Amino acid sequence: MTETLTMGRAINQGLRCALERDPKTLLMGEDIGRLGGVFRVTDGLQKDFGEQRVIDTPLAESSILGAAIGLAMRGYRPVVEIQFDGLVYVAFDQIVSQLAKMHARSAGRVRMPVTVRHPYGGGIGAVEHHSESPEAYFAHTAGLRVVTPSNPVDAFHLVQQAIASDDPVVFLEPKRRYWDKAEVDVGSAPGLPMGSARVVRSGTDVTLVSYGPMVRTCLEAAAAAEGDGTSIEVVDLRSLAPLDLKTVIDSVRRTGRCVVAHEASVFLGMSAEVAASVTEECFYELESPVLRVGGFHTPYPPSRLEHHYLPDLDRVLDAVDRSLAY
Amino acid sequence: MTETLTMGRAINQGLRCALERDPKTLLMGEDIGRLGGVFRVTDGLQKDFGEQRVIDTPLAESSILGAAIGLAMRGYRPVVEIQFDGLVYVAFDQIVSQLAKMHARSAGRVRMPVTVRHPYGGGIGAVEHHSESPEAYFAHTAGLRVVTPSNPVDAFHLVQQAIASDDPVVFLEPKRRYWDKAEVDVGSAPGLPMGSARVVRSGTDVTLVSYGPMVRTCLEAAAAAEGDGTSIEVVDLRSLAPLDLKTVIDSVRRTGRCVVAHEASVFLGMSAEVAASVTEECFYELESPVLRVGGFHTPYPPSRLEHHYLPDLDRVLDAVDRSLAY
Amino acid sequence: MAIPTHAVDDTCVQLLTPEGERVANADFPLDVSDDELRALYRDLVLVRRVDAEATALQRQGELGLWAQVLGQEAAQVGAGRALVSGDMAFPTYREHGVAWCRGVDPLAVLGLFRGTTNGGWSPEEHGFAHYTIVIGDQCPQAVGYAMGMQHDAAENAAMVFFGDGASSQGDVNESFIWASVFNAPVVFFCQNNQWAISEPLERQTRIPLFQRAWGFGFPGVRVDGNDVLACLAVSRQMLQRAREGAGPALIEAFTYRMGAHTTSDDPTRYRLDTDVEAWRLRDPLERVRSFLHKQQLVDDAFFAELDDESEQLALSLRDGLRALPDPSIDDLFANAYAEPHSLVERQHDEFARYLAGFAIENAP
Amino acid sequence: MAIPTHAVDDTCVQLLTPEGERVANADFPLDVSDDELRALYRDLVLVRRVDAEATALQRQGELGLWAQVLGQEAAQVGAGRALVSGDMAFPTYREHGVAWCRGVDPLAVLGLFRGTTNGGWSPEEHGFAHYTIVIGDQCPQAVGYAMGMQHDAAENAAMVFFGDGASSQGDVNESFIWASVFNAPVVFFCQNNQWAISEPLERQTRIPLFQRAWGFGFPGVRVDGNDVLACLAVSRQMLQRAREGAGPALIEAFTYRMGAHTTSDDPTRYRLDTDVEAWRLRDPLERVRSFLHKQQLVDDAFFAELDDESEQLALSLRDGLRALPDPSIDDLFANAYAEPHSLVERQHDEFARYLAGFAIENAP
Ligand SMILES: Cc1ncc(C[n+]2csc(CCOP(=O)(O)OP(=O)(O)O)c2C)c(N)n1
Ligand SMILES: Cc1ncc(C[n+]2csc(CCOP(=O)(O)OP(=O)(O)O)c2C)c(N)n1
Ligand SMILES: [Mg+2]
Ligand SMILES: [Mg+2]
Repeated sequence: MTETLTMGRAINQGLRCALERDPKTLLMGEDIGRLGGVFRVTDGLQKDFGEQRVIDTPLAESSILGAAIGLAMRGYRPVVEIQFDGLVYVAFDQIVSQLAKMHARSAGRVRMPVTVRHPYGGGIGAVEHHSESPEAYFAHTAGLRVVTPSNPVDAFHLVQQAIASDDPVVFLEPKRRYWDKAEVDVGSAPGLPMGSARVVRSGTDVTLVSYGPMVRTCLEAAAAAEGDGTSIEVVDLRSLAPLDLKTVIDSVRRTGRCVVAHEASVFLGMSAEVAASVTEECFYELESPVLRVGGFHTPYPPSRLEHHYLPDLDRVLDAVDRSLAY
Repeated sequence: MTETLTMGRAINQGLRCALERDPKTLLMGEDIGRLGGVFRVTDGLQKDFGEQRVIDTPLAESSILGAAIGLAMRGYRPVVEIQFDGLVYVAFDQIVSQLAKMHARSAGRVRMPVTVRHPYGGGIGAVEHHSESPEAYFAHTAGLRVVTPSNPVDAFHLVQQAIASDDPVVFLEPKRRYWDKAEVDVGSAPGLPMGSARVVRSGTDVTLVSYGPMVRTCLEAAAAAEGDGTSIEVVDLRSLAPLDLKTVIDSVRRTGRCVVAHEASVFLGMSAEVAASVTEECFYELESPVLRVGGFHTPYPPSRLEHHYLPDLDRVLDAVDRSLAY
Repeated sequence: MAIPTHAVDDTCVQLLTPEGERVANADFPLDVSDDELRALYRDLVLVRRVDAEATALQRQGELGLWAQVLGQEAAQVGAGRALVSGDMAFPTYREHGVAWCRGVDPLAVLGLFRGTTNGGWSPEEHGFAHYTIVIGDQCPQAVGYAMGMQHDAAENAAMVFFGDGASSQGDVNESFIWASVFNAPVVFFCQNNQWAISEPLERQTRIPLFQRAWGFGFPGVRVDGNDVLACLAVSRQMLQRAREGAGPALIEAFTYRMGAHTTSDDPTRYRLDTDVEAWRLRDPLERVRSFLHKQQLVDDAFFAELDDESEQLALSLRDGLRALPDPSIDDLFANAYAEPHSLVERQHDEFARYLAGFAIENAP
Repeated sequence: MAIPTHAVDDTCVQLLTPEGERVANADFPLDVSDDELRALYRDLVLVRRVDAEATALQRQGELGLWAQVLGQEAAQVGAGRALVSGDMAFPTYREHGVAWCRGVDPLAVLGLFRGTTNGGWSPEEHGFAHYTIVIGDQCPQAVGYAMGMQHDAAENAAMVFFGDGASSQGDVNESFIWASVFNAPVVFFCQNNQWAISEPLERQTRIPLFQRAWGFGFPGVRVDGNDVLACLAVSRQMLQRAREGAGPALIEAFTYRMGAHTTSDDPTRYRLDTDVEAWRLRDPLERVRSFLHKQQLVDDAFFAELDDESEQLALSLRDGLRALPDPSIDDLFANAYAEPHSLVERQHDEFARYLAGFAIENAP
């Protein structure tokens, strides 16, 4: 059952499996029906599952979340799409005050098996608000889980795991990797539980931690560094909340050095948390401080400047070099 | 001109000075007029400055921010109150997508001298959504500044500095310290610029970093530790974005140890950023990893449990002890 | 930025005058038995008693806060008794009367204000969602729930409560759109008590609130919110309409908040005693009492028994409240997520160890 | 969750028929000189030309994206020309026609879609705020700005543009409330082009959109959005009303999006070509052209000159666009904050050093 799928198609297949598996699973969002979503991630699903299960909603994100919460209370398992990263803030209150808190509020009586999907990150030459990386907001929010795939295989499995979870999961899709291809065995079981990280390349000199869109950049950096005789181990976090610290720490204990890379502003970005907890756990093993590579503390720039804003292979390697130079 | 003021009154006086100084300064919010705000922070201001300058708004936080942005474009200097921490998420989009980005978007043509004030933190036995600590969301957001006073004197000056700033400033008021008193010289100039931290107690063994409501707790912890022969230096951050790293680092260089305490979830809380950057800057000086004390990764509990959720003197000292034991 | 004044149109559906006279309304006929009438009165009295008792308990320091329902009992009992099994109510933080009608233990409600819980009952079991404190958030949720009912082909409806102040929230207005576009079986029940804390109605609208519905394409009705019969009749009809697939409706129950916003509030700062006095003449209980009396549907024994029941209830609340167990830290960790969560587990372990450390330190 | 169908009420203010016949409307008289008529036609032609050129430039890879205004020129020129100096317009991302009327260099607009800027003009100088991409966010801002005008006792008004889809956003509805409650001098101009990307109007409302205003207590008017004269007349009147203190109004310009949502969109997935064809017969330019012709207000030279001007404009756009400088990283750091910011300064320094490192590495 192996197929060559882009990440976009892999998510599409994952959604299809979820819709087939559980009649309580519903999709909601703007333009997800006939159009199949602006990135075609829901392509064909309304045709096959009907307008009752793949629902085009009014243009109101706060209510998309609110309605999903109500549907979840009614026993449904809603999967909502927010069209772009920068549009999710409109729904922030329903996510933070309601979705994340309902299970605790009700002392476990009310479950919120809601998946919030949206593309994130830059690099596609988009207009303002279409290249944001809001993951830290969600990861900081108790009550939510946050996952993000870096490749089609993980995308296929993770989206299904997110939907199957009885907790609310923010599923972040690295939009500039939607077109990355891989062989996906759509019949296979997921290789790892949803909350785990994965060592995607082994190495001995430094641990390079990343997730989502930056994993490929990090792998490319590792490949380039190999030529210079530097052996980089790359860890794909996959789950941002909770973090699979064990996998990261095991790696850092081996390499003694750690660099974390992401697109979001480093100030209070995921790398701050990774740095703080890795340092706490590996204080005596670290040969150099955990270094962070990421976005600047400026609003995302106009797209003609994004190549400077987004950490690229060179900036990642610069940090690796600085780490090694300690 | 020295008066004994509670923090609430000190902010009130600061607002009064700002209204007197600049006719373009406006106050907007729910119940800030006749009622003087639910904590009476705006008490008497509508009476003295009129309904045109101290404006009770419809119950719609997103529009409070939106209207403030429009007024700022028109040359006003709006100071908005959000009644409680947990209600600010409704306005999150206008804050993150508009307020924070307008200056960059307009290449500096449009300034956003907007102050967003709201009480935050727990400890007053409040109902759900009334004890939140959302500072990390704002601090992570490029384009915003975030400040918070820990005492009446700072409160009086900081609120005026926030209003005078041509950047948007989130001014967080530690609600359980509203009733703390101090002598405030309402005629004096601020002792420090808005962006700076302050060593509020000198010590030699460990640097204890905090802000807002937890500063008093940390000072109490330091006093208690003195008896046991431990000398704690306490740093009040005052500004959460940007951080005055220099003051923190200077202190850590001296003590070699650092503990950071706040109410918010430690996971991606301010302490993660402090830990990550202090470690990067003081890697060779640190005798132990930066330790973090803060809220658990659970929604804020019902108030009968908040004494367990909020880090208290004992939990702070426990972290100090662990830091010293390394 | 002066606010234009406007005359409030206060024509509204009324079936029982403040003087206790039954009046007919062709649009909203109400068939109600004597037993039902007595039961409604009992509800009103007991809801008021719960409210008074909670207010007193707050003053004694047993509750952190209390949001009084005083004056709004008829609106809530009328609406609450119009709901049937399988319907779902979505309250704000003041729907103690609806909670009562839905069979929620008043103690569970008091627990919220004591701080022993943020929830406290099963929404499913009672057809009564949790109190919602962030103004308006419950409205899109109610629509979603109603969409689920529609999807299930259930002949039920959702009813969502909110205040005059809440009518200004984006989420509330979005929910009007969704309800209309999806023709969802949801009834919007707005208790216009004329104040949002210190802000008068004029700060939220310049036309009567029920007319808001006109802008969204579904019916809006104003009902005398101090008239339990009118509230019952209008709610029944609108709920039935929704259950039958005719879509949403907005009911504005025109009433008055006789108490403070909450026990933390000081209404003398912003409103006149004379206003409160004027509304006291329209008390929701008095008119039913006087009607029952005039119609000779009750005797002294009825009132005596009700007094007794009310005393018992108050007593059980006082005792029950003090006996309410504090929540446990273990529950806090256990309930954050439905499934295992490595970070929360680690924090739980660490905190347990930390607490155990004290135990050891304090050991003899 | 089936959606009820409803008949769209399409009665609306019209002053010029699709056939180019002038019709009278007692409520919205319009006094317009021959010069003005010619100027309006010129606006329409040049706005269309900018749009066509930008679409072509996007196809050539010079723009990342383009949101076509095709079909909505009359709505925008009518509204845009009703604005006077001191008024302030708050656009979405598609108001190229309004931008034109406000004297914004079309190149500045193209820069947004090329990615050289997120702003590109001075709102104050042009009375034209920046494009707003998050749907609806500009509406409360416009109300705030209008409150400022009121505060300044300026005899001006704000006009805020949004789409049919946007009418579902909470912020848009909140802005109706604020405008009404504060009686703010703001005119809401909704271009109902019947689509929000792939979603038809029925997904946002089940009654005509101009009626939304009825729920908020101010006037709502539907105007033929393809009739520049009607749009001008209605906008003028509503703006003047607002300037004089009579408060807000909602104008629904009923029109049709002839193009794709943006150049990234594929409308064949969700709509019928025949719909587009039907609307082509109501083209906003044709009817003015035919009117000018019939009335002999223009001659061939007029059209020839306009063709020339249009060519020149296109040429200057093409050349200008390619010459637009890319933004600089220094600007990025410099513009994040108005005042010095230690973190941004540090990052700027570090990045400059990092870049300098390459220069050294690459030095001969
Ligand atoms: C989003 C939000 N903003 C503000 C508040 C604070 N607040 C609590 S109740 C209230 C007034 C509500 O008025 P209304 O909707 O009329 O209900 P009532 O209290 O009169 O029953 C306010 C402003 C809140 N809880 N949520
Ligand atoms: C809050 C928000 N949600 C979603 C989007 C994505 N989006 C961009 S345009 C659009 C449709 C807007 O439709 P309408 O308001 O009718 O304006 P039109 O494009 O037809 O001019 C959508 C959904 C957005 N930009 N902002
Ligand atoms: Mg009210
Ligand atoms: Mg549209």
